[in-house]
Amino acid sequence: MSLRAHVVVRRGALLVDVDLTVADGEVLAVLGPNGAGKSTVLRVLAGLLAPDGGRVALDVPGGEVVWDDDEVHVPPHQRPLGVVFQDHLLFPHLSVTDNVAFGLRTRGVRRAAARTTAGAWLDRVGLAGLGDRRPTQLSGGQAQRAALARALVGEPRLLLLDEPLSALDARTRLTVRAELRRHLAEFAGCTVLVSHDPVDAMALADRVVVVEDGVVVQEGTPAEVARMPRTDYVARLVGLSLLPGQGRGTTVVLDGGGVVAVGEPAEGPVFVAVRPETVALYPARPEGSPRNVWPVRLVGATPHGSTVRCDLGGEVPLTADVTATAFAELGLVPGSSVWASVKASEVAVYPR
Amino acid sequence: MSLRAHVVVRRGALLVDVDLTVADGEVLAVLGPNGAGKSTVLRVLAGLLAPDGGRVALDVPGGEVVWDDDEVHVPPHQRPLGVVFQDHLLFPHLSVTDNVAFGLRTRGVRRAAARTTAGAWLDRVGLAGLGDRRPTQLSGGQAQRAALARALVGEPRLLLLDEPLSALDARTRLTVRAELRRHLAEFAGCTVLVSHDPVDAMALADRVVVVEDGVVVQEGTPAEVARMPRTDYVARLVGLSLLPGQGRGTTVVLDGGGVVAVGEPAEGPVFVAVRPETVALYPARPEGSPRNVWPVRLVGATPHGSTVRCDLGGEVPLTADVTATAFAELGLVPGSSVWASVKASEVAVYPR
Amino acid sequence: MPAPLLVPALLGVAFLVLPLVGLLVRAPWSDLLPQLAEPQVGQALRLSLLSATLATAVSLVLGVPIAWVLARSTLPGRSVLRAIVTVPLVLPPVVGGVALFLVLGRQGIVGRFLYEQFDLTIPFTTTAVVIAETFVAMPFLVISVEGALRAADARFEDAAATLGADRWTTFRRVTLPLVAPGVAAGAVLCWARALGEFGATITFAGNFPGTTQTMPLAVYLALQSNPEAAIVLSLVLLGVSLATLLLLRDRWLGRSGSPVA
Amino acid sequence: MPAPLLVPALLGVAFLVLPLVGLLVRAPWSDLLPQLAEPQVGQALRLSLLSATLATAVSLVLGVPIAWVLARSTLPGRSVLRAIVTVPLVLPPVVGGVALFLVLGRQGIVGRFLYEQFDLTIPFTTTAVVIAETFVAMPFLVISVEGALRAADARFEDAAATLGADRWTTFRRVTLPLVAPGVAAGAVLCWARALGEFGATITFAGNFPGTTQTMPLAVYLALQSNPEAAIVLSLVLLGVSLATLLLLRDRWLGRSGSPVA
Amino acid sequence: GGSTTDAASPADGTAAGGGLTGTLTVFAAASLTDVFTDLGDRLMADNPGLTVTFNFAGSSALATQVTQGAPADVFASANQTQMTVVTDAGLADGDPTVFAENVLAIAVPEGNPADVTGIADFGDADLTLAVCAPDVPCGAAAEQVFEAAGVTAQPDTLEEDVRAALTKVELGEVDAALVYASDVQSAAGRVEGIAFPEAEDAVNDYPIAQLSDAPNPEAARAFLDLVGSDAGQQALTDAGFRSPSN
Ligand SMILES: Nc1ncnc2c1ncn2[C@@H]1O[C@H](COP(=O)(O)OP(=O)(O)OP(=O)(O)O)[C@@H](O)[C@H]1O
Ligand SMILES: Nc1ncnc2c1ncn2[C@@H]1O[C@H](COP(=O)(O)OP(=O)(O)OP(=O)(O)O)[C@@H](O)[C@H]1O
Ligand SMILES: [Mg+2]
Ligand SMILES: [Mg+2]
Repeated sequence: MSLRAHVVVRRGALLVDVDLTVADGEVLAVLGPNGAGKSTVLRVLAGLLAPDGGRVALDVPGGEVVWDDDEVHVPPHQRPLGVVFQDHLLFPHLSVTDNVAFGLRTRGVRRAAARTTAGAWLDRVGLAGLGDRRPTQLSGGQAQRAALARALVGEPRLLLLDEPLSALDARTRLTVRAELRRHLAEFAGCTVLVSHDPVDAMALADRVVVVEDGVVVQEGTPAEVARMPRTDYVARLVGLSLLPGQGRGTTVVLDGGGVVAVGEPAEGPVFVAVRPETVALYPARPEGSPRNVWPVRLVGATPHGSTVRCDLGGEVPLTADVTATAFAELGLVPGSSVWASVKASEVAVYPR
Repeated sequence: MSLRAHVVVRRGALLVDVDLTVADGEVLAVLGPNGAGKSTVLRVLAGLLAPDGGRVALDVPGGEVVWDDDEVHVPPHQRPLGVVFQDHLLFPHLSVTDNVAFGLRTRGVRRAAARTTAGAWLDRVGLAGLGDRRPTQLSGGQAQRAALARALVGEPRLLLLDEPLSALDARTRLTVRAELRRHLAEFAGCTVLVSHDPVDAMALADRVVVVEDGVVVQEGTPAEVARMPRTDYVARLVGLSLLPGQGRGTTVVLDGGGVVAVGEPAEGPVFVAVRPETVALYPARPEGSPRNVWPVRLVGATPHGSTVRCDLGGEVPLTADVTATAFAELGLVPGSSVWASVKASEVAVYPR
Repeated sequence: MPAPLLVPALLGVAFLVLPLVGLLVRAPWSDLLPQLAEPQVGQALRLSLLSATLATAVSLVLGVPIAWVLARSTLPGRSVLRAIVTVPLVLPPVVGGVALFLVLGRQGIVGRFLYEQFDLTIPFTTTAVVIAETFVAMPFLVISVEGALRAADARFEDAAATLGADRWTTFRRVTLPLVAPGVAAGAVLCWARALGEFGATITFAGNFPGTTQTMPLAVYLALQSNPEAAIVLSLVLLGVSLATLLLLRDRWLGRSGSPVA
Repeated sequence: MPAPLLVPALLGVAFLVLPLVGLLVRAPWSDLLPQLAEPQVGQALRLSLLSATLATAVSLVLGVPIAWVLARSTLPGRSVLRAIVTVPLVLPPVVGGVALFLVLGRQGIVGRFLYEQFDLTIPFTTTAVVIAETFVAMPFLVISVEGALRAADARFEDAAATLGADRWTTFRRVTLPLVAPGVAAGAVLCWARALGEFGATITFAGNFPGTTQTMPLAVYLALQSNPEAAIVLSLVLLGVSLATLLLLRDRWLGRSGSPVA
Repeated sequence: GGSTTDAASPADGTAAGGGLTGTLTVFAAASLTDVFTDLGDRLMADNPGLTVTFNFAGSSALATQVTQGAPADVFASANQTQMTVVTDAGLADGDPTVFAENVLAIAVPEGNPADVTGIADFGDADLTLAVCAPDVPCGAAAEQVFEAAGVTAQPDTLEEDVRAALTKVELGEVDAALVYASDVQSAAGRVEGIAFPEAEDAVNDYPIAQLSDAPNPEAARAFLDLVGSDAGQQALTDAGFRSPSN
């Protein structure tokens, strides 16, 4: 383990209290809704905000360096950091090369050498030949690459990224995400990435920490979090319906009423997760194998590529993906009553 | 047809020349990359920017009102408009209610009546009880709803939305998108929606216009555009590989070299579109039914939920989605050579 | 805090504050405090505050629109206009007073008309004090407000236009509230400059106790016979303006919340 | 353009410009143009430009750090400091000159030391002119630059810190270039005010042709004997400063590109 | 000068009868502030219906104001030049009269630290010296004095008015200044005065005139008389002025 941080800090009405550890070479994603305190944690790690409590320390060969605790607060410019900010924040008065060279110049590298190194980094991030431009003359994707080069050029021990892709358009985001993945894989230090986009977290991170209202609500690999969400926020993000309940063998009694048959026996407080594409809709109560059949009401419907995502209300609130054809044949309008069915084997169940 | 616009305007190096028609009750999405000129078109429609040429006119009972042509330029405050801006732009010095009432007040409605109407709209968009707050005390989603209420309260003939969802986090975006869909369905006038997110366009629009570099490159229903993209930009957005070529019966000779067997015969200049999930990868040349088998090189790979998206280079550049297990079994690293195959019946072909 | 900034900042503050301290120390308070109770002092102080406030009000009414034209219109020759508005700062105030006579005096371009048609004379009245102070102080307001307007986000004005507001309504209901802190800062500069105005006032308005004798004029007269009284009077003026500025800041600037303070 | 803005703007411009026009019309150019060729006029003009420029330079060196402390530091009592920095605006300039004597004069707190230890006297030298002008003009710079600093995006400074820049490096290489237009505007105000300075200069520096007689002093003296010559001299001063401002704007302000202009 | 031309009023300027009413506006040189304020109070005491207001400023500013149509009854100038501006404009009612004289004196800081003894010391380049600028009356007088005494003056500053020169002496910032005797008198206790014989070569006259547009000519005449009366002359003498020699 290389970065160990326990961050306690109050921001207005929000008390942030988050524990993080990141190993060398590991990419940790901090995922959470707007206002959860993600950027606040990042600012504390960067030294831009002094925490109200806790401790931030970095392992180094032969010991550890404390960055923040009750006595110590190392200012940002003395931390071996690289930060990529959401709006990239390239200095508008400097050329792209000088932006990238900035971190070297502040650390005493001579101008010519710094520019040479900066040029090499621009090549690496695919900006060869654009070094003389001003940041305003770059596209969003190019600016984000330049910001990455600027953060990495000083060979930091810790790389912090705050929503590095959110200012990009959908197309550019695909490209830059793939590039970023490559660069993060090559980076030897610890990386903390803040995002509210699960796709970023899934694509880029080795481990995910979900923060809501200033506290960690879930932690695990991207696959674990995607498969077994523990809060409604995460469940909606990854497109699952999450139903808390009490396991009674192969049935679960939901906290909101209703009973779900599950494939694997479970006891005690559990979560039930249902994937929308496994939910089938019928105009009348279907006869057949599925043990789970519930009457529901259509609350809303949104087309989604060739399928329609249906929000369903009732004892067992669900989301269902049905093909546009099926949706049309069912003649569904908001308020329609239908029957929803899911195979017990398709229902995931895991302890709360 | 209700709004007919031919917008010609120069912005720096970019010449925008776009033709749009929108019927009453219709939602038109203008989709395009950053800097394509989308916002410029919207500003012209709103009257905030005088075009350099063309004509903007609105059908009204018994004739048409010209907003812009060589002689006329109706200023924005005389157009029956509602605009939702990307950053919502709620007035920071007014309460939420006063923001929503603003458009009524400017049109001469008395204060008390305007506030009552504004309150009713706040109810409709789910902000009942928040009317006394300042905009800074709203979350992103709430602010966007307030901006929508502000735009709709004056009962405009034309509703313009510029990236209405792009400032929202992924979770809030889902909710607000569904709500927006409901409100747009109820809105009787013309709607023009600008976005760079295909999901917004697919979910909200009746028709899509794709703008690149100031000109319209494709037009159609969301489903048509998603199924038969005509530019690389759109193809990547909807997750297809697009290959231009010349049809020779059931084979297509690609412009970049390589031959693709297709299910339906085609002649002359055509596009070939391949869905990533239909591409299978093999360590060695497979024997069997697929007529399309090409040697390719792995350029990059990005995990995507439970699958891995592989960018493939070679004579026939493709994208393939394979399961994480398969990816691991193939032992792929960037630069690996593999064989890609697609069934001819899975390849879409349509004229250029 | 970095020494290369802190050291010159301290030097600068010392440079600005030490002379004031010198005045405070030198002033023979015990002898002179009774003098301050004299009605003339109160009169001059009241007149100073009144006329500086009126001059600020006039500057707001005339200067904010000028700033708006400079910042928002697309008139050609705006940079020349801006330079011309800056230039009265350079005019020696006494010459400014003479120039005001040329326009508003009884033989002046406008003044002659006012005199002959309405039997109105402007010089040597409290109105003349306000005019002289406005002439000298308004440029500060214009330049500050123009800066604030340029810094303000013009997209809010676009939003107002799409909500049916014409440019005047937009200005009144959106632009002005948004740049209120900048206008306030400009008004403070303008008020302070008007409060200290001497040369144009004594020339154009004369030095009549009760109607045109402001504190700086009283200080000038006191300097003729009793320099130490003059110092005390100046300090009274400083004290009152300091108190006003601090009070205003709390009451008025404080509300709109500067980012750091 | 809305009339409720255009009308007061026109009125305001007329109010500021008409007196200048009055001066222009009134000046007996043909008689007086030869006088302008006199070496004394050139000398006074050179000295004015030199000392105003030096005063602006000193104000930049001392005033920008003060503005930075006001805008960025978390010192308590900053609002009092800000008011104190504003207050010298209100001080009648003659009293300002007296105050400078109390600190830097032969008998002053600091001046006595300089005189006795180094046989240095400041009053009656060109240095004294620069000091007097700095004292009067620096507050304008401080207040303008503080406004610009507050309006600037402090996140760029965060970015610089994460790139290893301490606060001084950040200030020098990021903050200052970012607020350059605001600093330039403040410097223009400061320069114009210094160029027009009269009261503090004549009190603290005296009036000696070639070393301390600036244009406003020459104008004032000319007013005593030949008022029309005084008007012409003022107009020369105005013309030179107008030309300088326009030149600077094109050369220097123009580069950083104001949003509308 | 010395006496009023149209001797319409009784002597001793006590404005007998006390029947003057209205407002009397006197424009007077700033150096007359204390004396004239005192005389104005006396006139008001004798005429309960009368209000006397003063506009004290530099003589040139006053002359400009009068020519610009200021509503003044009386103009008292500190020199003939500025009075001439008014008379040339035809604004004086009758000829101005000289009501006081002033001669130059050397002012030194208390204790005379530089041991200045006479006018010859103004040729000493090592001393810090203030003299009025030639454009203003005291400067013109100083030039005459230096010529008469055969001194090549070495001033450090050419002051734009006497008061500014005197302030520098009061603060101890110059070793000596050439000012008027009345100024030395007004700063008694803060400066010391040294009289010198050559001063008689440059006597400065203070003229006073009633203005032709005077709104209150009776009161103006009464004020002129008061200034010329024994009581008025005594007040001026107490303030360091001299009665007109003729
Ligand atoms: N300077 C500040 N002072 C007080 N409160 C603040 C400050 N900055 C942010 N906050 C508040 O702290 C909370 C957490 O903010 P933070 O920026 O860390 O959230 P976030 O998780 O990064 O959200 P987002 O996804 O919107 O960036 C929010 O409620 C915010 O309003
Ligand atoms: N005021 C302006 N003057 C000159 N050029 C401008 C101006 N505003 C925008 N442009 C340029 O016009 C082009 C089109 O801009 P526009 O904002 O319409 O793009 P967009 O499609 O809305 O992009 P985005 O998705 O980034 O909002 C861009 O190249 C932009 O740099
Ligand atoms: Mg954040
Ligand atoms: Mg846009």
